[in-house]
Amino acid sequence: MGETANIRRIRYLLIALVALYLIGPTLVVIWLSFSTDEVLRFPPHLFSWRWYEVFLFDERWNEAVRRSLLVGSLATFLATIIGSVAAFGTARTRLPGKQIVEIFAIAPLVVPPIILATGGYSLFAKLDMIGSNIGLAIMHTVLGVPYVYLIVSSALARTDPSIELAALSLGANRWRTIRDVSIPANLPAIITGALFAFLISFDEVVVTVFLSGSLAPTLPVRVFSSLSLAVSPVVAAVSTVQIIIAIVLMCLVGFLQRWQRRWAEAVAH
Amino acid sequence: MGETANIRRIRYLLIALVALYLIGPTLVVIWLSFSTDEVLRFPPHLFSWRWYEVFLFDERWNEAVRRSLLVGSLATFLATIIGSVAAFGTARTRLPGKQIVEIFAIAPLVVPPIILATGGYSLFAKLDMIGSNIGLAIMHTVLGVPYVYLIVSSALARTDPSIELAALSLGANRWRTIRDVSIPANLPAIITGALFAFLISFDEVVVTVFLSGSLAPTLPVRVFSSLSLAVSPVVAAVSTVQIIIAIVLMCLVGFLQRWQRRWAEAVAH
Amino acid sequence: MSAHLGSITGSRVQMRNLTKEYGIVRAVDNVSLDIEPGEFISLLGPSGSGKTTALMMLAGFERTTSGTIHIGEQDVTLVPPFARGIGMVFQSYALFPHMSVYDNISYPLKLRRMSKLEIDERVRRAMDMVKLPPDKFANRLPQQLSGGQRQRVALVRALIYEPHVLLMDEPMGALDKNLREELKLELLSLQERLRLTIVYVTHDQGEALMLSNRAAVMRDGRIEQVANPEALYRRPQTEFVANFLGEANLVPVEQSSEREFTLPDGQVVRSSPDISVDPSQSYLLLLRPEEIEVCAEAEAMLRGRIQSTVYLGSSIRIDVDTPIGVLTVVAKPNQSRRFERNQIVGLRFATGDAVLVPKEARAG
Amino acid sequence: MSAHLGSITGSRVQMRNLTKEYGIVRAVDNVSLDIEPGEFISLLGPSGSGKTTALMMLAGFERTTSGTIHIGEQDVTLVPPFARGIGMVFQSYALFPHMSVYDNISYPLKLRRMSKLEIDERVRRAMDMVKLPPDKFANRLPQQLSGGQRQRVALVRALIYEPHVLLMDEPMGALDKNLREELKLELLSLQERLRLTIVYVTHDQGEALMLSNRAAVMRDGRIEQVANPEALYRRPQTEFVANFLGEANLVPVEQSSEREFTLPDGQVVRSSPDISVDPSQSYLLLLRPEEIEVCAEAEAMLRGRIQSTVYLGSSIRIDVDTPIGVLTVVAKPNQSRRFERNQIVGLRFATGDAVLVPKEARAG
Repeated sequence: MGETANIRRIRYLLIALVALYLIGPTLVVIWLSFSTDEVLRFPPHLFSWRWYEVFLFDERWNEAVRRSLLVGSLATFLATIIGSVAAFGTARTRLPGKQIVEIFAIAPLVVPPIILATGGYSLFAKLDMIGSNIGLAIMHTVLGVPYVYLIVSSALARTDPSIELAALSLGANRWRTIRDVSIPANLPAIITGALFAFLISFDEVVVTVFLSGSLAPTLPVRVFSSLSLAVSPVVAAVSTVQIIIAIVLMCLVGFLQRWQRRWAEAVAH
Repeated sequence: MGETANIRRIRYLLIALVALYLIGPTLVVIWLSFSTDEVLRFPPHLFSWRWYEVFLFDERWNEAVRRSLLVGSLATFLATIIGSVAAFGTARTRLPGKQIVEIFAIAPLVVPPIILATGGYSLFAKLDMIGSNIGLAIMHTVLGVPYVYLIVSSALARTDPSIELAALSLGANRWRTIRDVSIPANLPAIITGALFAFLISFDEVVVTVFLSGSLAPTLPVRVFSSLSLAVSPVVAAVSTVQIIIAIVLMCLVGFLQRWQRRWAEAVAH
Repeated sequence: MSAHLGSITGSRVQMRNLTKEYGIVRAVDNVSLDIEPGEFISLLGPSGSGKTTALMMLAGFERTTSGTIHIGEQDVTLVPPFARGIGMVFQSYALFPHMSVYDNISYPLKLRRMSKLEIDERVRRAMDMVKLPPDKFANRLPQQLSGGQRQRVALVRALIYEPHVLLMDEPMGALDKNLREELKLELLSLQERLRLTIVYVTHDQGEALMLSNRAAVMRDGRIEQVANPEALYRRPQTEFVANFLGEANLVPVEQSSEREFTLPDGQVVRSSPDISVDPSQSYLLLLRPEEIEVCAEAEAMLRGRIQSTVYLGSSIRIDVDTPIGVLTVVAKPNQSRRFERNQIVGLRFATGDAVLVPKEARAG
Repeated sequence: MSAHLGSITGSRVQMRNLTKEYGIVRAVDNVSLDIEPGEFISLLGPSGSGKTTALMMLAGFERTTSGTIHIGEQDVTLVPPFARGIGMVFQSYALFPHMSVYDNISYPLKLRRMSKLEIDERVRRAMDMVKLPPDKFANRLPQQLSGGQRQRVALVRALIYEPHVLLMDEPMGALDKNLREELKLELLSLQERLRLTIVYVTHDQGEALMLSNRAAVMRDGRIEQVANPEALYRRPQTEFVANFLGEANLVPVEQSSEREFTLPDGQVVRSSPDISVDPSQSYLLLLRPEEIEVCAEAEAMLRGRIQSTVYLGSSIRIDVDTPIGVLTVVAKPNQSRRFERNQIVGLRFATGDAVLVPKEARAG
């Protein structure tokens, strides 16, 4: 109110600088991916699609993509079920010990990944499951549960809790109430949670490094190892693909959230 | 309603199993840290404090702790300021382009860490800042901003927006309003955000591996390297210390959140 | 909502010694109430009086701690909500946000495995009845409706499967004033046609007086009085009921003979013969503001000084300081007569058939 | 709040051609209003009528698109809120959650660099005045107070630095009914003592009638009518004002001579001489429900059939279908006289000094 145009210009400049800083590293990666150089160096010589070709036609990269998708799907499936059930349990029932359920559901978010790596490695080494997709998916599930839990919980906090009572009063038994009302009325949030769980699995490095063993690693771990060894611009191309996937999923999330929020407006107040 | 005691017992058993699964790996690490064995193996022979002694008196571990604290403090300071300013900007002003600020502030949460590692490495290699504490702190700041932003934003959504107008009407200028009302009325959330930013920096591995260069690594990176080389139970001891720090910080967070929530109740209705 | 719904007649509902405890708190405390078939009964009380908890037990959403509930001939105390054959309208309306208006209304019929054809016919007819033409509204989502439209959808959805009891939990709470008046009249005419048994929870005494055949005034989990609106307003049995239903002047009186009571200024009023008086109890005389008339000083029973006047449009509220206490009087505004502060005015009221209310013992 | 605050007298407030546009929406459209020193004025209107936006511009929280604001002699149009010397009470009270009651109230004094001693004396006295004894309340946090107590703290905080204008944004909105009545009376007596200029925003016509010296009825960003409560209620100048302030029967009439108008049934009413009539305009006769009397058929001006009756406790609302339309009548309940549906009753009302309201042109 009353500030001059100059102050406003400086303010916008500052915002732009901070914004650039926050996404700068990402932009650098995208830039690098079109490099013509043989090694990763900054600033790159432009412009070529060659590293995308390498990524697309190299069998080792393809295998990494397949493994990422397989593990990611399994982990997403499990995390979505566990996280959603926990969210409904704490938001809609009167079980004692809700707070404890909440703590367990959020815990993996706070536990340092290096600890999950250490613990998971020790456990699965004993079970001879190092390198198994199942073992990896189980650990990724642990990482995904808190996201599903938090997203579904916050949607439930905004959804009218009496819609389930209404279904019961209209003659639906418990199972039909869950099937016809509880799940569909919160579907956008459940899908959002699932997308996050997938993204977590798809991006995770630390735990995966230890659990993938000698078998083909997932995509990000392959990037990680490539970086440690020969720093080839193909990792920039792979990373760019990962960024694009993340952006697409987040646009989907934005759409789903608007959908869920509009549903929440159906409540009288 | 009408279920028998048996069904309820089965339900509790299921909850307990899932809970154990979610925090199982963490418990394993704590268990391992008291091993008497020379190498990490499961189940361990118990009981000894020797690995804690190694951690406490080994200069290389001590150096890692110092570096973690230094980088963490710097990153926390920067992330708290940037995240809080962005949160206030989007929640309490009418600047156009709020949504864009929001997207930039949350972006680092969604960008795969491996990309931040690639981008950051390329950038800082050029600037000859690989191994510098400043460079590392800058990258950790990027990782911490979204947490501060989300936590402070959600507190602001619950705080009465008219308290700032009230301060202005009572005669406080803009600066005094920020100092006397905006900041203190949201202090618990700002501190919570800072704690999260610190924890993120204190736990981060992927980005740090690439940016710490040949100098002493931070604590989790040292654990990571130790695991890759000789798997000694000292890493379990270090991890246990990390877990304890995380738990203490989270208890603090729980306390701060209750505090902020009680303040939100001061709003009419 | 006629045609198919025309044949409904409500069931009898009986609550017997109903109690609900949460830990050490008794939300509902030994409530018994017989509701006649086709009766519109309100549970009226301030928040925390247990009215909503009682309704939740009727619906089956809350287990009873003790006591029984009968709907019709059946003991439903342990029957789950979906098998009680009730309809319910929630304060938030509880429309399914992911279903269109049509799907919301047809949901209970689908659960009852009706044919598509019959469902379609019924839903369309019902929507027409409540002035939501199917062509326009069938495919809308609840969030695309106004408050009043949502309320009507919720009502139709709760009635389309012809339940014999309709439970309503403050259904007007979220509507603005004009809409509320309109829907109250609609609800009255609906009930007149269908002769449903309606249990209506509200904290608004005006709503309860206007809508119900009888109202049960609740306080601290117990029923204070059950009666028709006029009896509640004119012959409350407790001080709480007298104060809760509209404004009340309560003047302390002393019993002088069996039916005669003395006011603080020595005047005598005769109690209504149908009120039985306990000699060990202190009583208060109830004077509703509109029962006191402002008159010329010569004709007055009482004189007093005006403490404050408040203009309310259709009436003027005057507080008059009299020898028997400060009395609130409601007078019609009148161009020729003005009321000013500190003016001395005369008051009079009928002294026969006085309504006496037992004085409440207060702690301290 | 006397002593130190005793000397306050309000400033004049003037709004001149005030307009606020948000994009293409005009929230406030060319509003001019002169508020006298010491006047209690309400901005009354439904939500979206621009009343809150107008208040926000007065407070300085919203920039004006065009027009000027004067407080006292000063043009404050471009003055930031903290330098306008106003007090404001928000709907949410806007107490600082991290400060005790004492710190909240003393904050404006601290900003004014008063000595600790003087602050302490003033705050304690002010707290005593609004019945919040400092011993008990000084160290409480806002969330430890009840709604009414919070409201009082907000009021004291806005008054302790003796602003000459007090702005209030629906300050009763969050309180329950009984508390509201009590605080309205407190506010009236406060204003009487301090002679503050008060601008009070509300959507509740009862509040506006009860509290204000004058009220400005707003609609779609414009002022429809500014007048004292009685004039607004009895002589509304537009159909909207007639309907917004209480219930209104509006009967179409035809002009037959300069001051005479014919009702649909042929009867003639004479308009009040202070109403100027535009011959090209259609008019409606305003009959407030309490101005119509139910009487014996012999004495009646009109006969009609009762459509519905609603018992409201202190009165009965009757809708009567008459040759001039359905009229709503409010009658006193009477033991000897009962009103039933379909009964034929006689009605009468005064035909002199009739209030006529221009009929609104409606689109479509």
